[in-house]
Amino acid sequence: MAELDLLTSMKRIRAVEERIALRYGEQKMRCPTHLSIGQEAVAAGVCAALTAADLAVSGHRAHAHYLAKGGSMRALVAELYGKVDGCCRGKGGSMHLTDRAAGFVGSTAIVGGTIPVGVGLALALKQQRSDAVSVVFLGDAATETGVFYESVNFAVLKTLPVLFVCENNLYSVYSPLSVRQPPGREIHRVAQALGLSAQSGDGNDALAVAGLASGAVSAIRNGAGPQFLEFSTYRWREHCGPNYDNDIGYRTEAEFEAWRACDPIPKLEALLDAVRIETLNAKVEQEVDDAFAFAEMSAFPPEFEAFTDLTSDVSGAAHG
Amino acid sequence: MAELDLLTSMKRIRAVEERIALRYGEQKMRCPTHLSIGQEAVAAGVCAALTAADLAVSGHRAHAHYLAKGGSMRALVAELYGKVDGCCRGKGGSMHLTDRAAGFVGSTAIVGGTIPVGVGLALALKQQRSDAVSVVFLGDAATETGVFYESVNFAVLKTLPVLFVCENNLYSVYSPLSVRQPPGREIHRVAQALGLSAQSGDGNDALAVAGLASGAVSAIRNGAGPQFLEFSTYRWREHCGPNYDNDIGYRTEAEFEAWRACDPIPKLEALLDAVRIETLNAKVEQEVDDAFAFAEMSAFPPEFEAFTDLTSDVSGAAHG
Amino acid sequence: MAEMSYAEAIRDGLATALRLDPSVICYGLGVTDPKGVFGTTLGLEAEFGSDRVFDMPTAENAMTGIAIGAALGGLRPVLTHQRLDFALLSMDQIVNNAAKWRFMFGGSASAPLVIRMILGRGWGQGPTHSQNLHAWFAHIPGLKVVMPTRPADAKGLLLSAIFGQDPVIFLEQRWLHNARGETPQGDYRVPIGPSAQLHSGDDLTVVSSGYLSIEALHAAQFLAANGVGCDLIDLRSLRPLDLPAIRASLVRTGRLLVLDSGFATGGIAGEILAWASETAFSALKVAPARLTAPDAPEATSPALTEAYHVRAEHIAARAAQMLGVTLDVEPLVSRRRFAHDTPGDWFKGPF
Amino acid sequence: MAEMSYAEAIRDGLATALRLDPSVICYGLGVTDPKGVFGTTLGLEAEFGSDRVFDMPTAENAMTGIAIGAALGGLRPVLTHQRLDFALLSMDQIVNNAAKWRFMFGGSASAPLVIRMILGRGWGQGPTHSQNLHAWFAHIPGLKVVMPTRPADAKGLLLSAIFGQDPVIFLEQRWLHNARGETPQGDYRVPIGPSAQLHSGDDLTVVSSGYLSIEALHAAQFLAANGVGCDLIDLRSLRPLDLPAIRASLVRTGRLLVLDSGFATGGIAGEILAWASETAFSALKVAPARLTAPDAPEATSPALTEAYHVRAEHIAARAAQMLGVTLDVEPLVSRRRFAHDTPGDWFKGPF
Ligand SMILES: Cc1ncc(C[n+]2csc(CCOP(=O)(O)OP(=O)(O)O)c2C)c(N)n1
Ligand SMILES: Cc1ncc(C[n+]2csc(CCOP(=O)(O)OP(=O)(O)O)c2C)c(N)n1
Ligand SMILES: [Mg+2]
Ligand SMILES: [Mg+2]
Repeated sequence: MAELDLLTSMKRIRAVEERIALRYGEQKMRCPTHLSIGQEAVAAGVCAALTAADLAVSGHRAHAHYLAKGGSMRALVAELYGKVDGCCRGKGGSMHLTDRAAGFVGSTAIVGGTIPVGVGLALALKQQRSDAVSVVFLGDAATETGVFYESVNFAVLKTLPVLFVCENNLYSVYSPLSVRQPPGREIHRVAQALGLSAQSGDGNDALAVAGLASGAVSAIRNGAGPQFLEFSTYRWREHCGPNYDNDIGYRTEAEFEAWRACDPIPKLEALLDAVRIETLNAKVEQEVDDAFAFAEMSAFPPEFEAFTDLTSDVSGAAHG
Repeated sequence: MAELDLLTSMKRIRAVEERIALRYGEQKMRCPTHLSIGQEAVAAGVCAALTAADLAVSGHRAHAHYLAKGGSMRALVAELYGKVDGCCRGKGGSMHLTDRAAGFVGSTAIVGGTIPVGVGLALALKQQRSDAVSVVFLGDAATETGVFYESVNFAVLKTLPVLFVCENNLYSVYSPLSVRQPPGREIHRVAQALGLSAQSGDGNDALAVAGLASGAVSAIRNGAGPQFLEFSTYRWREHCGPNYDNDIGYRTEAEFEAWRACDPIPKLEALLDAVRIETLNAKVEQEVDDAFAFAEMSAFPPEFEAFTDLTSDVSGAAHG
Repeated sequence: MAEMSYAEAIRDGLATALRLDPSVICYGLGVTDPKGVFGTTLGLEAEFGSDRVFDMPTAENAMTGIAIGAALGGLRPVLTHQRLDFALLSMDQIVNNAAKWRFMFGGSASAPLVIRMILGRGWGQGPTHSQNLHAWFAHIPGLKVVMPTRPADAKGLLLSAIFGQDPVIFLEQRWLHNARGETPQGDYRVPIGPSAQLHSGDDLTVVSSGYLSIEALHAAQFLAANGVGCDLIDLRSLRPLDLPAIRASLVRTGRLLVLDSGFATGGIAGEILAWASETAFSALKVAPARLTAPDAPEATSPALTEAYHVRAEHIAARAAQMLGVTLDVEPLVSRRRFAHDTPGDWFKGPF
Repeated sequence: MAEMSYAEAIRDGLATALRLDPSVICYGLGVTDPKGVFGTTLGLEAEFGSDRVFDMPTAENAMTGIAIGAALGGLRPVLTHQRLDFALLSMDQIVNNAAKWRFMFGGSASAPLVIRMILGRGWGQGPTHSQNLHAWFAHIPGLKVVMPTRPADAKGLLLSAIFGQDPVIFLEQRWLHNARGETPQGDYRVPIGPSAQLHSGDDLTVVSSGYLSIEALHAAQFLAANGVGCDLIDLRSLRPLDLPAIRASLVRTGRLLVLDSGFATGGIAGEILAWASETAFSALKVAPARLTAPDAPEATSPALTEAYHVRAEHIAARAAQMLGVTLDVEPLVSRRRFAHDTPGDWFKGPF
């Protein structure tokens, strides 16, 4: 049942991130961490249209995409703890997530950096005559980077099976759109002018997202070429870290409250009966408990791993 | 009289480049050289709308822009000869032209490389409350570079006094648009979607170019913000070097002949009386003779200049 | 003189420049936001206006080219990147345009601009928020590259960079932002090129830069207390290098140890060793040595950064080894009072 | 074995790879055009189809990221840049993604791809079409960097690069494209890492790479004829460096001269000198030396390139000086039969 799956997906993201926020102050998760709380509907809705054979990439704010795509929660939390059972054995941290079994190829920390990677994955899929698609999750600021335009041009030129999903949450760090993009800019219209099929939607409505995404994914599978979806949404907490920061001056409490009223989770809960939600909540809390227990129990990687995985045949040594 | 000025400007470009082509085989001009023959109307028409206070930058195919903007012909030819009286004292060659007195700030050899430079000049003009404009000459391939989009976004965001002039000559080196941009792409429409005021025109009609350019320049001076003009045109000779190359397979003789029939020079000559044209021809030939004589007579730069002009206080030495 | 932090000294330098010359502009991601780039740009927009101090789109390459154009047009731009790693997007503009403008146009113009880059370290910065790629910039003719250690030098070098005639890469290690020191007020300039001597001694020449100079100073003081005398040369400028100062010290001590926060292979430490062995071979009493970051990116997990960085104890131990003396460097370890992946107790993340 | 030019050897390597494995793809500006990137890709599109061999937009950064994605997706991409200088636009993708993918994802995946870069020289290539920035790539953990001299090595290293598991920067100096040599047919591979010894002698170790190895060979032969014996080590790979081979030679000769076509400061020659002085100090009979490009871009005018490049006569003269012998190197100059700014009579421009 689609609603329940979407709700489950969103709740898993919300619950693990709330727990991260709660426990971040313990100083055991020692890496920059960008939470998606408030934005879960996009990840959940888009990934509902995908199978594990489809591929995805993302950026610095990737927990939601990784989880919704099927990435292991245990490996996520362990990665934040810098443990050897983390999805990158502790080498990558929050901004570098990967779960190839789930089709989540990777997220990286340079804004725009995975956009061409996602297009390259689509090139490989096309060459291999796969009917899988590649999904590129990106933020509004990523549409300011040159590499976005270069990548889109090539995707359109070669009719590649790639879906660009832009979460427009109005901010890049503490910078509103007004200091970065011209007034009146509509990102999906720019995408359209570049030759993408583009649409926009409510990023806080998981069903609406899922609807647009499944349309776009079908179109791609039918050979219609690359698609672009822009979703308006809002991040609740600070850009990086666990706290609320509506008081520091770059946005207003009123704006935040207006967006919080659009919380995608109650919107979907309203369509389901209370008992099922209770059961779900319990299951999700348990999964989160388990993931944190797993992460805490996991060992740190051995010191020498700081110098491995450089190339296929070389390990470095400390202090050259 | 506008027609005569435009014709003069085009003929100077044509004549000096024909002479370069003629003498290139002597192996005295030892640098990669990209001729604009066939495309003169854009340079002439745009620069007719400018004064020496306005600034311009260009790329690898810059002779026309440099000359039309008022750059010294002697310094151009001397630069091709690698002489000390060249506009870069022999350090830059054909792809690096500058004449600050004429407002031609510089051309460089990396595709797209001067686009942000031109926008930065416009930023300076705006800060200085100048009513001059900055003009960026670029080719169709330059609109594939990420830096183009990044630069345009900033120009639009800050309402900068910059005019982008795109000469769409259908090719990048030997690569037609079809292997680089999606079918149906209209570059000026992409520009428009980015927030530029954009128009397109016949790049082989100097009067038409001048008309569009003077409209765009006035709009900028009136504070309307950055403008974009796309001109369709055609390069007659090989991408780099003096020869015709319609035989090597990337374009057809028929295509070339169709474009040669649109030669912008006779089109304008038809509006003027034959005697004036004769006089003009003679004057231009003489200027070209003089420029080549000057270049031949000029000395080579002394050897140590290979190691100067690095920073304000450092000269290098041979063989570190 | 005023006691201030490195971040405050930079802010003071920027404010001084903006006040002195209306052609100075200052921009970069977050320059006008509530955090003000680790405090280094706080309040500047309010004081100097949003025409001169502004945020920017995430477009590092174009924004660098725009700084070049602005400089050619008569402005004096200061562009700031919150991490050096982001500036990799702008290497074309830095190397092909900024560094070469003066040369390739035959000296007829130059692009005086300052690009501030902050270098992350520790606390999960990880592979792409911690790169110390100063060797890259130092390899490029036409650039100047500075990496100040002390607040006063940060301010003084910044003002020299802003009002000079050249493109300058200004490197700030994140771990230095809270370091405090006496800093001259007003238009204080430190010339780009000369090094600073932070400690004196006749047994060994230690060459260092940036945060490593602080580790080196601890080591030098510890060594001095144990009867070993070090010259400690804080380079300040990585291009040009103050080779005369190194030579003067080296001919006296005969022993050279060079520290470098960058990757080992092809780093600046190697350059100095090469130069010394080439031009001062007979002065060398023992093999010259270097202590650098390993040939690996910095990982995120705290378990993987402990053995990664060069610290005072490694420097002291290597110095002792070069002198053939036995020395227990454990006190340098045990006196440290905060987690190895932070610059001090004040640092609690998240970045 | 077949006698072929360096360009033909590369074309042969590409064709061999494309034939062996359907996952190999090959793209870059001009790859399918009538000139075929100096002949190195001629006819490949016709033989292997435009899905596998294709031109691209002028978008170096994205096209590098696309190669990375394609590699992660199971293809084996070969991306070609007609000049290294253009690749500066893609340093973010090369360094932040390709080089680090394996490391930052804990070894779970890697991006095996080959980026060919052609290095220009002479005949007016000028400041931005002639950069030898191999030291940059060699500084980056996670990359392999090769710079073959001989056609056979070009082919063999290319095949190893394409079928290896790592991102490889494959550097081709334009002046080598017409050099000819015996080249094995079929799937011939040269491992990435080991150097090649091009000349043997006991008096001096000369370390070189790329086109400079050809100049060095002239010098070594001239020196041999004059009673001076040189080992000439052609590195082939700049990361990793074949330090064992250099050490083995150096302990025998006691004299080290390293050549480098890159800028002096912070170059690979310096790295080798540093390593030698650090780890083989006692083997050094005299100060080690390097001959490199100067710390300046290459200018366009032929009058300004004559004194710029290291040539056989400089190498021989420096070698003689290191051995304290007097030697007239003039014959090395006078026997040269073509303009100093061309690789041979065949070269008439325009690029
Ligand atoms: C190239 C680059 N420049 C700057 C940064 C610093 N940075 C990290 S996240 C971020 C904001 C990106 O905003 P957006 O794409 O809208 O995503 P959001 O954080 O809103 O989810 C920035 C600028 C970076 N990581 N990479
Ligand atoms: C970044 C970069 N990539 C590739 C090149 C090689 N190149 C030189 S000129 C050129 C063609 C540019 O085409 P266009 O912009 O349409 O200008 P045109 O030559 O047609 O005038 C190319 C690709 C370069 N100089 N810079
Ligand atoms: Mg955002
Ligand atoms: Mg063109």
